Amino acid sequence: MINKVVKNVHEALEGVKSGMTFMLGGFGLCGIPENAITELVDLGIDNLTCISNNAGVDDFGLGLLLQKHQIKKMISSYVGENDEFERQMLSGELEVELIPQGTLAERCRATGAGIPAFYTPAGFGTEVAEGKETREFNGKMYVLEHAFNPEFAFVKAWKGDTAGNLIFKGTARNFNPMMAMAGKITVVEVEELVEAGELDPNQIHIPGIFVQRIFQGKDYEKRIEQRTVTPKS
Amino acid sequence: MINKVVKNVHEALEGVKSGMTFMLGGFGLCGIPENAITELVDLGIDNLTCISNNAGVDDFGLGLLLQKHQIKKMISSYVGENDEFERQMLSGELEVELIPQGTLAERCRATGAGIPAFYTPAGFGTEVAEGKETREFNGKMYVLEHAFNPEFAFVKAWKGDTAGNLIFKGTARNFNPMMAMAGKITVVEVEELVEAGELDPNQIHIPGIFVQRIFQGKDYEKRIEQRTVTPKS
Amino acid sequence: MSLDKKQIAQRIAQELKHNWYVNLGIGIPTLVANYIPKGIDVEFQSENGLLGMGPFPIEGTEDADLINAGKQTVTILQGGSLFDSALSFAMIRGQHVQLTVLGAMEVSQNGDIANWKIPGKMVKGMGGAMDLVASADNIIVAMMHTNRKGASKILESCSLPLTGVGCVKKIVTNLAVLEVKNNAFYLLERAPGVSVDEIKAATAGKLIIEGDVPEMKF
Amino acid sequence: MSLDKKQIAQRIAQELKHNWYVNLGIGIPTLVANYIPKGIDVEFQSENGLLGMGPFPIEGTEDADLINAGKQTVTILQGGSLFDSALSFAMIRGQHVQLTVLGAMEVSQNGDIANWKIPGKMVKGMGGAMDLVASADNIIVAMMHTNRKGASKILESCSLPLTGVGCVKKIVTNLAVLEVKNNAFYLLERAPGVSVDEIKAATAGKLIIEGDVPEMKF
Repeated sequence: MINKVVKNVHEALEGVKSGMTFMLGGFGLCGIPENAITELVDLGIDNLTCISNNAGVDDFGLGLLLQKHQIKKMISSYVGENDEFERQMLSGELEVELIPQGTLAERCRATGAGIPAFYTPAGFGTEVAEGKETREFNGKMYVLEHAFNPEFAFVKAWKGDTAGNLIFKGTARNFNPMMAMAGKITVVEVEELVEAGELDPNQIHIPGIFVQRIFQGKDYEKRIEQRTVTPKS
Repeated sequence: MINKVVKNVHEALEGVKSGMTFMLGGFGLCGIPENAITELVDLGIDNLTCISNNAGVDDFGLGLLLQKHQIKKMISSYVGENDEFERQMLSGELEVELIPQGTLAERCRATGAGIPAFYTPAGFGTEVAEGKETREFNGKMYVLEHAFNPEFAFVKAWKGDTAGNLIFKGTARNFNPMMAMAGKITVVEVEELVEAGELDPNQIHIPGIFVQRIFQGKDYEKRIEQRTVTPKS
Repeated sequence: MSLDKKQIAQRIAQELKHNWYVNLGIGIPTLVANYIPKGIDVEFQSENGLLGMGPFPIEGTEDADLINAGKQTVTILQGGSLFDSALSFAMIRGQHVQLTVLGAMEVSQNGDIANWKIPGKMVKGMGGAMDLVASADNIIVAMMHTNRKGASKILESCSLPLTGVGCVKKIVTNLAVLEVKNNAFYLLERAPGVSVDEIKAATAGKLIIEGDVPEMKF
Repeated sequence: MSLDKKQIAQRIAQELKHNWYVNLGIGIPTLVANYIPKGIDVEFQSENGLLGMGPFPIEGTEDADLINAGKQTVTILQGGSLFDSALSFAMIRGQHVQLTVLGAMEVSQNGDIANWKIPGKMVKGMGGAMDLVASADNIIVAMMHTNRKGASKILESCSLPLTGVGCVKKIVTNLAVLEVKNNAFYLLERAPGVSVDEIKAATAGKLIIEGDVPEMKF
């Protein structure tokens, strides 16, 4: 069994540098790699390109990196919950590339799966397709989209074992599995790290082969962005 | 909750006709839809195009359809365990299209995922790439491969619920999940059919949205092709 | 009298068919879930990775790990399932979702839709909307017929950057139900008490009126 | 003396590195698993959907639902995982598997490999071989240096239909260990007791011999 465990977040992020391209899992604040983000803030590296569906809120998630001006470019599908983001974007300090959410997910998967490019209908006829190859298949128009090339992927899982096998929980799964596949170095933080053999091999969402480093995360806030409830009757 | 249950294999195969294109799950004899195959033999339809990684053995799996000359064309990656297959192929009665296994798997997934075409390195420079578009990405050559268009997909799962959610077991998973995604009509037979809600929603391999019909299978032989064992010491 | 948002949702709910999987966008579309007709089984897909989405959780049981595409805490019904974003959009792109309901800023008579970007204003992104409109066989747009200044949003051609081309089949507004075909808007129903002339006045695109136009029924 | 199949496997096992994921083809490559050097952790990937493949099951415990790519009943080790064929080839195509060992009918000096088809004979198919050779960074071929008639299978160019182009880096035969580079075969090691001249005679492609060629060590 190949052991992927590193001691802590410091070891896990060894090698990250200014100017690199990262993938970060999560949808909104759900399933984000909280420990890795905090460490990136502490490391103070900058000029980062971040591929992440969203950009956090002002004081949480990727918003923490934005506050410190560590991000040069965001590649996302939706970025609308963050005042500082808006300020930096409108002032031209921050470059933003917006990508349809399904295209973003599929490009992450393609990256990990050795597929350099694929065709998708999303965005055909819109400015998203400008400058891209388009093509007809069976009477419908499609856009050619390419894999990414991230140096690190930061992923949050629910449970993981020492061999790097991962299980996600609820909708905190979202982009995490495909990003785990895609990282040249994939760093996973888990809520619960167990011994290899404790997880059912038939129920693993992402096999350890995709994971380079795994560690027991800590102090998860798991902030809720929109607390909507049904009143107790 | 949308209910996908049909009473039996007869109802499940309603609408199959001679000349259609089918996908059939399984790797070797592992995870094949035994009940559907038996019913197809009984229905006696012919001129079928079958997309399946293998073609069974002489007296089991797709070999049963071959014996009755029901198959016009096989689309597979490996077909070498079947004398009748060899005879029909060499005599020109049976058309065979051989596809690299990973390309086959990815083409099945693409079919279900609305991806009309993608690039893969498999087969570049070989006769598999003849007549196909090839293209360089990042200094490496790739071949353009397309989605399929099957009328039915026959899938075998371990457990399934009335909503069509599926869990596979061991290496009987193989091509079954992608074929479940790909069928215009996906017919699933399960070893154990349970009520919706009995399966952990976090541990479902294929959500019911991909499944049109599900039924409780019976009389599984689950034949072993190569019984290799370590003697008891 | 023109419909309020709840009534628009209620009218759209009448379009639901038994055994359909449905993706509801943020805003008015979300409200459609409150008006599912009796005897109709539908399942709601949330593109962040959830099928069989249920109502908001009972106060105190909300789970940070269970949200919808609007980032609201939700529940999952019996028979639901959870999956990653790639599989979620495989469902959408592969046309396994029978109906998409979403809002729009503009719709044109050839079925183009614009709902993600206003030049010069902060652009938040298209989220999953471009995938949804490019893929769905069946798209219903829920929108107000005119903007706050009274200008029509039902146009000959969209002025805003497009989200998708030639994809909208039906529109339910505060004034009318419109079918989009043959490069025109066909007036199918009027909101109760709203006249055909009022709808004509509020529609900038080509409007086709055939025979008597019935009022919506609730 | 030329190596037998077990010895070829044993020599290839010396190439394994700590923490490598390895895919072993059918035949001689499968035997490599029996000779993992001490202190080296490797995991075996079987392309039908299994990582952490273990030895054959104890008689009576075999499971029809747990086989390898050769359709043999196998076991799964602690920390292993099961997955579908698409994810399995995502691992392979995405270069997450560090080493592929497979057999060949012919290898050419530019690294082409032919191992799936003999024109005029029954063609069984390429299985996963084309994906493996097109994707792997690191391919070792296990083969006999010559065919049954004594003709070399180590060639200037392949005569059989190719499985992949320019992909083979290393070959271990019954006679020698060869590195494939610069459009030539570099003789790295001799089988114990086999002379350089014997290897020369058995090699049809361009063979480069630099200095003394050591014998393989076991």
